[in-house]
Amino acid sequence: MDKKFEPLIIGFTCNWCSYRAADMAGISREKYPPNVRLIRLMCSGRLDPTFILKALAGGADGVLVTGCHPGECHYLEQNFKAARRFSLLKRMLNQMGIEPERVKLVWASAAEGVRLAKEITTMVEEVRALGPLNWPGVVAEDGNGYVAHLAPEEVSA
Amino acid sequence: MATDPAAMRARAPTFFDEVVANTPGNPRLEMCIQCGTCGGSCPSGPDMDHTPRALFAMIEAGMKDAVLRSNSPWYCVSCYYCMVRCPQEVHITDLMYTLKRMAIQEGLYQESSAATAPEFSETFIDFVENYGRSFELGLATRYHLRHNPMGAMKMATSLGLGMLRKGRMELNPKRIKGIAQLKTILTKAKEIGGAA
Amino acid sequence: MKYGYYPGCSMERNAIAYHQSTMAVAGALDIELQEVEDWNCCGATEYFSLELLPAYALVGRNLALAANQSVNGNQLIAPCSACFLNLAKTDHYMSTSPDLADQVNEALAAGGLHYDPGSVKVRHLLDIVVNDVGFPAIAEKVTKPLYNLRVAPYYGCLIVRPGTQKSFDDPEYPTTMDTLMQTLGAEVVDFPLKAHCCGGHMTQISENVALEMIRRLLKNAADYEADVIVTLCPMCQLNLDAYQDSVNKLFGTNFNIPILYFTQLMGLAFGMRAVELGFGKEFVSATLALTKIGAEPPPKPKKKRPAKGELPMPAMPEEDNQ
Amino acid sequence: MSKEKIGVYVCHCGTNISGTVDVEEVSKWAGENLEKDGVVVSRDYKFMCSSLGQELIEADIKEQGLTRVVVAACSPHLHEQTFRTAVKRADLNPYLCEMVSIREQVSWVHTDKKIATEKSKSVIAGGVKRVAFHEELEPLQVPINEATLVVGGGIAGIQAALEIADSGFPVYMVEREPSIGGHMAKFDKTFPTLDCAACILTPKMVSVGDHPHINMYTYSEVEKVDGYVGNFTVTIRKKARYVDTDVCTGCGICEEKCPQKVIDDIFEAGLGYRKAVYRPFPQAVPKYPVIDTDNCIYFQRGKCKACQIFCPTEPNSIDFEQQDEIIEITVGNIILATGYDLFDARRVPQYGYGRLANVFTSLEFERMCNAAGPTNGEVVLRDGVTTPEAVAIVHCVGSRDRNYNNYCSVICCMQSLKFAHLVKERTGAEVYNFYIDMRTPFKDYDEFYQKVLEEGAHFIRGRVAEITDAARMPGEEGKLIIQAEDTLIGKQRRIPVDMVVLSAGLESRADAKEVAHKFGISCSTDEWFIEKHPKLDPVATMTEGVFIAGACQGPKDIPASVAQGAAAAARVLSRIQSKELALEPVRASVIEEKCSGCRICNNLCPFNAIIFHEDRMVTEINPALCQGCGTCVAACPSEAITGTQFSNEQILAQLEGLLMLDVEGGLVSMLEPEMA
Repeated sequence: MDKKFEPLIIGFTCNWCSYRAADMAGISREKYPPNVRLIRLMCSGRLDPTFILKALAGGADGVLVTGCHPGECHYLEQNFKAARRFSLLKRMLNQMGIEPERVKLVWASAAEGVRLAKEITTMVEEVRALGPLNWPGVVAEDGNGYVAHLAPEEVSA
Repeated sequence: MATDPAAMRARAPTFFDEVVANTPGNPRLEMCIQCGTCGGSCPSGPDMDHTPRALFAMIEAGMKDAVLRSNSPWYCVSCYYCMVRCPQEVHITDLMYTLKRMAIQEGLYQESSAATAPEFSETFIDFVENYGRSFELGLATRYHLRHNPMGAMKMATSLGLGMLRKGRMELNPKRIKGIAQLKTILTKAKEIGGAA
Repeated sequence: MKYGYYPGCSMERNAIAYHQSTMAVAGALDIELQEVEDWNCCGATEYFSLELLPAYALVGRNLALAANQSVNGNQLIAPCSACFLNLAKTDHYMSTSPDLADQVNEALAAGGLHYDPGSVKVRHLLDIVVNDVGFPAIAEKVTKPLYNLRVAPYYGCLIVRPGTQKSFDDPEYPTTMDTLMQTLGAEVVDFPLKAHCCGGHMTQISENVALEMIRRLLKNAADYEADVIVTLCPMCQLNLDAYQDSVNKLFGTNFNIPILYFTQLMGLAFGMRAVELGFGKEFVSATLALTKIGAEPPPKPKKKRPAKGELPMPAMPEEDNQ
Repeated sequence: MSKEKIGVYVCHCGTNISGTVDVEEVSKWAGENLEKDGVVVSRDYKFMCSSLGQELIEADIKEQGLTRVVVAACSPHLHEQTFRTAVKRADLNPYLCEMVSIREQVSWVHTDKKIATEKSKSVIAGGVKRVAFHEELEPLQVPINEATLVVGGGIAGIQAALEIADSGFPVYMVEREPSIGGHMAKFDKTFPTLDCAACILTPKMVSVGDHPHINMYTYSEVEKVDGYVGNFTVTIRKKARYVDTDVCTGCGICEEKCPQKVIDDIFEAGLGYRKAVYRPFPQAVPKYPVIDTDNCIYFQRGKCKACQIFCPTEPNSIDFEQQDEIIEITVGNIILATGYDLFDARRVPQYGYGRLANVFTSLEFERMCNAAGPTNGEVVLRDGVTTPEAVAIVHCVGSRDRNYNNYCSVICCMQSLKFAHLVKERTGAEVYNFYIDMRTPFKDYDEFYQKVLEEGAHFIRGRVAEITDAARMPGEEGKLIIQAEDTLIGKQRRIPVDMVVLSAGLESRADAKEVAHKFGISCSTDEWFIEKHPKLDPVATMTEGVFIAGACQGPKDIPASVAQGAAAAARVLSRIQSKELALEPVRASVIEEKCSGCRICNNLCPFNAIIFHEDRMVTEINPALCQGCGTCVAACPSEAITGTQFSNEQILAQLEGLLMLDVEGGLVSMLEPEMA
């Protein structure tokens, strides 16, 4: 029998809320699947949409973006900006035929370790159900073709 | 590790597990903190041999026989006071229904002091299954003749006659048109079985 | 306003008064009730004690039939609290536990039926009257106010509990029927046991246990000098009315409190004739109590100034927003 | 091939990590597979944070000339400082050290050892690739303004203010009510010692009032907070008292003469009356009254002025024209001590509060016991005369209940024991305590329980189901009946009493969320303020320069609140005395050559750190104002803005490392993407 597909998920966390939520989950020994790997930012506002594209391009099957609840941003209102960018990016990914479940935005306060663990668990299940993203297949032949038609300003890179 | 779900699933199902498995939704039985709000709220609490709280502790302790022999579930009038007041949101009333069903399956209820309750339910449902409607007169007479002729006399005399005289009781049962359909549905349901 | 209507077994006979008065009042308030075609019994509190799935399937058939009729956003009225709960509860548990829903539907399929959880909105008649019709509209219809009639509003259990769907009134201390009765001009007495249990089927299983529960309710109403107890459930009415005599015999009491349906009192206040409203079907006759209804509203009891040293009572929410 | 020489250090954390992660395997793997990324040494050690562990790192830096360090252990929020300091000791810039979490994010949350080990490898790979892009940084030094703002004049705030002021630094205290004192000022006795609250509190209140270094704004609220640690600008609204405090002598004649009696819901908890012009209580600090315009006859109907007419001062102290004042102050640190609200017992209808006259809340009862209270300390029924013969005390009202508050309110058990004692002492009545669990930890608390047992109070283990006046059997008429299961005998009991006291729980302030937002801190789901670390940093918050003390952080009794007040003060004092505070050098800056002047970033900064130079058509970022969120960095289309410690290169490099291995540890097969 073939073994079941294990999705790889990159999580971007905010230093003030969700990263601490992850700490909290650890401290309270909340179990969640090991398929997620976290990157710490100072704020969800720091999240450059191309990070998400590069994650997907680099082999991630899904990306979880987390930040402080609306109105609770450590930098007052930057998570709103993150949210706006996010919805834009989602539309773009949609047009490229990437299932919406693969990229998710979740608010988690420093106190919500349990919640974060639950969100991660559900997302892993959802993405597992979708199967591998295998990005390069989706995009143009040449190695960085995706960059060309996704994020124009990256062409130089 | 205790927190390992796999490890938890590993052990053989206990009486506790059975009770939970036979209750729809998540009854949150494991959350009981033995505060007694249920036993204090219950209108028939004084007549129960064990208060709901005590029953839950006994379930936890695996005292299957004692629990299923208890009269408590049969004294439950399903007023749901316990359920709305429970500080832990344990689905107490639902659990009482579960215990009744399990007691019947295990044939243990005769020994509870409310032994006639299941018979009442059965007689009631008997009419429902055959007519699609309940039938008070039939229910009253048939059930009481079987269980307490005195009661039957009373039904037949004071109350029963009263009901008839007031035109508040049918003489013959009503049967719904789709009784055949209903029967197939119920038979199917029975064969699928009670688990949910 | 048009609604699906699930009368339930009691309405046909033992609660005939409830049925008649409901029809009369519904007409007056232009509530159109479309009865569910060939509905069956809801299983009362009995079926769930015997078998789980058949119990849900039994109710499931009614929900399926109601959904097929699709009246006014599938709003289904049940006048009987037990029916109301069983319909609402089945819908709730089918919604919250999918495998139960699947099994119920597998059973229904055998009868060529199917029910999508959540598609029928089950509501109790009182909910419709106080929330959809509303007190102002009812006040307009009142031609013969029930001045001087002291009413104990009795809600019983299953209309406000367990509140699987967001209950429209408080599960511990409901007040909507109180307000309804005041709208009709009646004098509402405090009735602490207003949401306590009438004994349900206990009358059949352990009569004395039931009689004690009934006694508590009657005593409490009597202590507050209520002329009548008004109910919204056939089972409550039956227990308090038909067993009042047995209570008196067993406890040597002499309660004589008529047990009426709220729809009967609405009808009276709307100026309808008692016979159209099923009066006379009750065991404890309401005739005497009804003679108390006066033409003039009772004088407003004026707020007495607190006695020397008396401590103030905490303000209740409704007083707050006055 | 990286030019850096990187050392990797994997911590066992006893068995905390090594229990679920094969650390030897991980460090071996890093040594062998991350060579081309510059790893020259990789070690594992039992406790990296121990001095031996740190010395291990220092030695390698010195002997092997490491240029970068990666520590794989617990969360950086715990030990980042520790390892940076270690690195610094070895004369390497502390910011060239990167910490990755394989405890909170791996060993504690996963169970499969194989998978957890593989994940740890990827996490370390991420750290290694990231650290290569770290640059030498110096911490930002911000000067600390000596003044401190204390919000809330309850016992916690008072303690904090006095500690700071006594060491000679200025304090501003803002209190919403007309007097400081908070809840404690309402109490009669305090557990477990039973000393009188007023006797121990009022001296402290007075010294706050007189203190040369404390500037008190009562009947005032904070409107707005700007700036950041070391230099906050706080806007305060001083509500009009309609009393000129420069001339008022606090003689109290206005209060005497005022014809308008009002129920006092705040200080008397609704059990007593005050006038429309009033001082909450005789020992109020400050001593000046306020006019409550909602109830003042003059303000409502335009005539009366009794207070003004009878005011003996020259000039007259009553000033109906007085307006709110807006005051702006600058402070270096802020301590929030905003306290709690009492759970509203009316939310539990089955307990009858508000319907049944002789059901009282704990605060009402406190006032009743207080010699200066509405009954002069007599325990009587609502009629004000009858002494109860039996009293029930109900624990956990609104607490430990998913229908209301899911947490334990901490003080209720001891408070209830205190009530039991007071009832016994003052009436000799029978006392019944209904409890779920007796919780009497802390010094001398359980001894107090013993004392109350000796006094003959009854204890029934069972949560009260309902309180009713509906008599069921003889002996119940005219009484309040407590219905509960006595769980220790497994029977339902109905106990008739004359009086019921509800030990209502503690709740966060109704406006806690607003306040938290105003000061830039966060609230738990129950809306208590969140501390920086639940054990190791209980009075600091995640916002530098904002501290919390007392019940605003969670239910707390007096000793605990005082301790936190003092603790918060100590934290602030150390800040003030060091005159400067080192901040994380996380800042954004603009590379002028790259800036196209598109101005996309210009309106993104809530701290107004971004300035645009019309002349040169370029944007500049003021490092003093920048807080380092990085939103502008992410926004810049020409990558002209960079953020220290969170540059694109660093983040993308870490991403690349994290994606090196798949979940089972196989290499992620991928067309070579354009990674940094």
